[in-house]
Amino acid sequence: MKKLINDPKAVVQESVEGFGMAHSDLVTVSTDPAYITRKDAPVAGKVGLVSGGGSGHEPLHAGFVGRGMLDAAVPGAVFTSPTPDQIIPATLAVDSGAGVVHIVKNYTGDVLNFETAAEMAEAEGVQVRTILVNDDVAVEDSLYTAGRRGVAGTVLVEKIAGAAAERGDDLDAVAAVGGRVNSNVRSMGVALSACIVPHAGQPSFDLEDNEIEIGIGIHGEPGRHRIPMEAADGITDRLLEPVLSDLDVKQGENVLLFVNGMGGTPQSELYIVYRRAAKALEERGITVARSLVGNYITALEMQGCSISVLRLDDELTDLWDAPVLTAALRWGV
Amino acid sequence: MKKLINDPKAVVQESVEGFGMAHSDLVTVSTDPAYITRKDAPVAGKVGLVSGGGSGHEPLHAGFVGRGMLDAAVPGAVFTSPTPDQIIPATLAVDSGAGVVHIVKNYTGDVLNFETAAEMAEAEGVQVRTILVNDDVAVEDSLYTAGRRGVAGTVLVEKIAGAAAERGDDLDAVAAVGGRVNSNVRSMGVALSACIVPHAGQPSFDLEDNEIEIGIGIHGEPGRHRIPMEAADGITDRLLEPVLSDLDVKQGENVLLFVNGMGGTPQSELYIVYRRAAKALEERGITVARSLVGNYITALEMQGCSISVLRLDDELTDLWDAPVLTAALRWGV
Amino acid sequence: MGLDTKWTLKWLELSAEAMKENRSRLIDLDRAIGDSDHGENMDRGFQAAMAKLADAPPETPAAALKMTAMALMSSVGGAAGPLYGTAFLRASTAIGDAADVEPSLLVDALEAALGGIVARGKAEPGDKTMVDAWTPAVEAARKAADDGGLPEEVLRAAADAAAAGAEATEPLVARKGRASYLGERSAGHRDPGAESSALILRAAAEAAL
Amino acid sequence: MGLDTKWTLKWLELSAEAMKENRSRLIDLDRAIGDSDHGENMDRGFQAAMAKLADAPPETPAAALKMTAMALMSSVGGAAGPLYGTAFLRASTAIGDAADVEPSLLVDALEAALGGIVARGKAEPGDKTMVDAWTPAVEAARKAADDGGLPEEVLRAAADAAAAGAEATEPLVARKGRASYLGERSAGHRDPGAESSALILRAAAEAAL
Ligand SMILES: Nc1ncnc2c1ncn2[C@@H]1O[C@H](COP(=O)(O)OP(=O)(O)O)[C@@H](O)[C@H]1O
Ligand SMILES: Nc1ncnc2c1ncn2[C@@H]1O[C@H](COP(=O)(O)OP(=O)(O)O)[C@@H](O)[C@H]1O
Ligand SMILES: [Mg+2]
Ligand SMILES: [Mg+2]
Ligand SMILES: [Mg+2]
Ligand SMILES: [Mg+2]
Repeated sequence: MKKLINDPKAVVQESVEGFGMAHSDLVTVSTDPAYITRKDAPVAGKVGLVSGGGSGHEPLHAGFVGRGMLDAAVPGAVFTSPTPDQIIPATLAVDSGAGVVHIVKNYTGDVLNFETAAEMAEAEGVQVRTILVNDDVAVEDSLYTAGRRGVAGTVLVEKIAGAAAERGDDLDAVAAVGGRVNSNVRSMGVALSACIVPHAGQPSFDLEDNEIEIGIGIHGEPGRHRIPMEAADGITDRLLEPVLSDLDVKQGENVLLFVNGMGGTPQSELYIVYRRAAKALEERGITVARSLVGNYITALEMQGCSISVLRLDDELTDLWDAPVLTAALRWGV
Repeated sequence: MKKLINDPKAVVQESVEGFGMAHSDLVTVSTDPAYITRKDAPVAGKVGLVSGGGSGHEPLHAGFVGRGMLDAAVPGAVFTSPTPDQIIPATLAVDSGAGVVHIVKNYTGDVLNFETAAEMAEAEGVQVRTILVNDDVAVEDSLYTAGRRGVAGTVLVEKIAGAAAERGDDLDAVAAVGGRVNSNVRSMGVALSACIVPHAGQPSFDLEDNEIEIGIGIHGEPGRHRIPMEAADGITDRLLEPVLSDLDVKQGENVLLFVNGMGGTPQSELYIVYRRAAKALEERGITVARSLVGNYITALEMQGCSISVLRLDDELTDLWDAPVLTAALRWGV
Repeated sequence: MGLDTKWTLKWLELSAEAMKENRSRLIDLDRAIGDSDHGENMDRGFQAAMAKLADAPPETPAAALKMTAMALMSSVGGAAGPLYGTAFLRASTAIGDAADVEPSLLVDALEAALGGIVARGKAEPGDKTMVDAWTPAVEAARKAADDGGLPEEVLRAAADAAAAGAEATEPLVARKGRASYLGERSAGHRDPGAESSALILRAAAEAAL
Repeated sequence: MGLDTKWTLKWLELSAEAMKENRSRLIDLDRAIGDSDHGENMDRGFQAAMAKLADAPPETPAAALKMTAMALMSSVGGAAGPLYGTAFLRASTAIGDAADVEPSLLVDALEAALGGIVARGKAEPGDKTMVDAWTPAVEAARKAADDGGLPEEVLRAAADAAAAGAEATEPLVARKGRASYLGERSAGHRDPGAESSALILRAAAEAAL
């Protein structure tokens, strides 16, 4: 295992510390317990937004703390959801009295830890609402499973719910907007290589030189199935098809197209995927009104990408366009 | 070779096309010959800034086209400098009459192609100045070598010279500011893995599982020497030391600290490196007044990073802080 | 041997040792059908519990279990943290202020632990989770206690059944937790949480010897 | 055989074939001490030249060489593009409007090509660049011409000397171009540009057979 790390057990702490030093204009970092808050938190009268999850998905979530997006991020160990004793103080720290929304990716661990934290924070007098993100169409949603995973759609939920909070929406309204983003976004991913979790020290799965994993999550776990390597256009079609059919986008609708890198894929390749996906949407008469291309929610140094499509209406578009000032996403300010 | 590409020969064209589609609000893309211009180019009365070089370093250079930075980017084949027949029309397209500055990384190929293009553009009546970037302390600068390479410092030159052009500096002044950035920045890089050039189809060099390359460039070429793998802090010290001693930064001075990812290294690791470097600077009484951490000038999916230190004065700091609106760098607007 | 505070502390200590020793094995199990962290999580959690217990040595079995529950909850993370946290908390509550845990109370405590896991995680037997270790363990313990078994016999029955239950998760297709995302591909691998549960129950039995 | 337009076109065609055939070999040479693109660059460049020549067949040797120069300049990129572009351009100028290239004119053209490379790249013999193929080639050609050699003999002498010169770059430490960044580590590998130069001069000799 070759990684730019010191002690594998100190990866999250040191990295968060470095993040805090590099972005001291935007955030404040608490290292024990670990959480990152917006420099000016709590913002008077504003609903607070807290998200979190395992580390290894950077820039998610700390990179999205700041004006117009998250008020706090709570990083767990690598690929391990954070614990209530981190989530609770983060929640208290960003509550201005207007309540706090938890944005939680739908994994058993994240759900249980945030659930516990929400209960305890409410016991301390903070009103909490939870937006559960579950946009991954690779996973079937049924009564007999843990349901769909939350993947790249999380970034869009954080941005848009963050803009709603920033414009002054109340607690239920912010939660509702976030829920609306979640209902209107679907994602699917592919891995060309595995990643190495620092404490594990070896690749999360083994792939032959000519194989790829379709339907992966963001934790280095194997995907739904393995197929022989193909050209980018073919892979793009394989990801886009289930996204579009599940979301049931209609001709004439506006969408946001998000091609997300898993961390180890060059940007040039993400744009090749974007090109095909955008053309495929155009051919169906769907308008790509907004786009996002880059490494926003990663699986360490995994090679691969995911494609997300978000159905837009005027309100979601306005909230997307609203100013955001964070380490990883900024415009309009 | 597993890459999200179609025909290896079409990588640059398709990727640039995708880039143009995703950022049609910021740029205009010409595909034959390939170059990217700022949407509103030429900007009346403003000096034009053109940079370019081999592809594979994304977001450099196309990602830096826009307000406050480059007016045009000229992408060559992967790791191959562009040709005059691309550079010339790009230069003509962004000249408003105020002249054009070429920002050229010091590689024989880039120098020769830009030199030819500058000559021809001048024959067409465009005044051209060239800023040669050569910040890499891994390479000795002597009469008997090709001189130092241009690496990560290029991003800083482009940002700061871009701001100077945007505020209305004339041709010689913009070239002078860019030259001043170049004289005040030094960089050094490390590779933990090689990268695969699409048309070559195999890793650019072979490294054992416990070896790293110190003093690499950005083209997947081997470095100056190979050492056994170490912890991040030790590697950071190895990169920072020659940078600081060559730049001769003094106690009390202000610097910009830039930790740049080579493409395949997770952000969390870059922040671990940043943490150590920032502490080391502090310990020497040097103030890290500005910072930049991320994948800004890459070598495809190579794992590794570089550290750059730029000595700041008030003017350079102001120009760094000035608004920039490009695909890969934006603030203040 | 009576199941007193000393036994409880010994149990927790042996559990911590087992997590350290089996750290990479549990990571490997999780690597196959999950995200490679279960061994790391459990090891970190039980180290934290050990540190807490050393800091403020508890006076009763219930107090020891409650401190462990809190330590696990605040340091394991992931799915296992809240599940084990709840399990130990409920076991602690079931034991109340008893200084010595009689076989029938022991069975109640194990049942309460299982109940906590199910309440939080909503898994059923056969879903390929830690529930598949705890369910047969509770049954076997109850049978042993009903048959008048000694505390160590009841614990051994529970440990043996948990081990068998963990092994029996191998052919199953996961329907809960992260492994469920793999669908059919999850079959053929043992569930890491069931395995760590079996190790913890084995530690309980060994502590009573 | 006279070195006429037909010969020139044949030379360029054989050069293009050689670049295609040796594409991966040149990439491998460049991989060792450079950035893995020389074979790709040369292949792309000569394909572009072939396309241009087919589009508008030139009438004189100089016209063919000039078109090739322009095609290389605008499609090879990197260091090799301007260097070969200048080389072919200067050779074309040296030949002027001659329909048939006599040995002494041939030597002048080769010397002009080398002069162009040196003017642009400022490399000296021994710097481990294409200059190390062209320098002995020009010398050998001049000697063969002075000795009254036939055109094909002069070309063979140039090709043989270029091949030997390319091989002789192996032990050298590079002082120009990208390989120079490797310092001592560049020793032990053949220079890719010297090798492609040798291939081009070999093609010239073969075209005259
Ligand atoms: N809903 C659930 N009910 C019971 N046990 C569960 C449930 N979900 C997961 N588990 C258990 O948790 C284990 C995984 O724990 P761990 O790897 O630490 O957390 P994570 O899955 O969050 O990475 C699984 O092997 C399984 O035994
Ligand atoms: N200054 C120079 N003078 C002469 N030849 C040079 C010089 N610099 C580089 N070369 C030649 O160019 C070759 C490399 O070409 P190529 O790989 O196509 O370009 P790049 O080095 O830009 O990737 C080298 O092998 C060398 O022969
Ligand atoms: Mg986990
Ligand atoms: Mg090159
Ligand atoms: Mg796990
Ligand atoms: Mg090369």
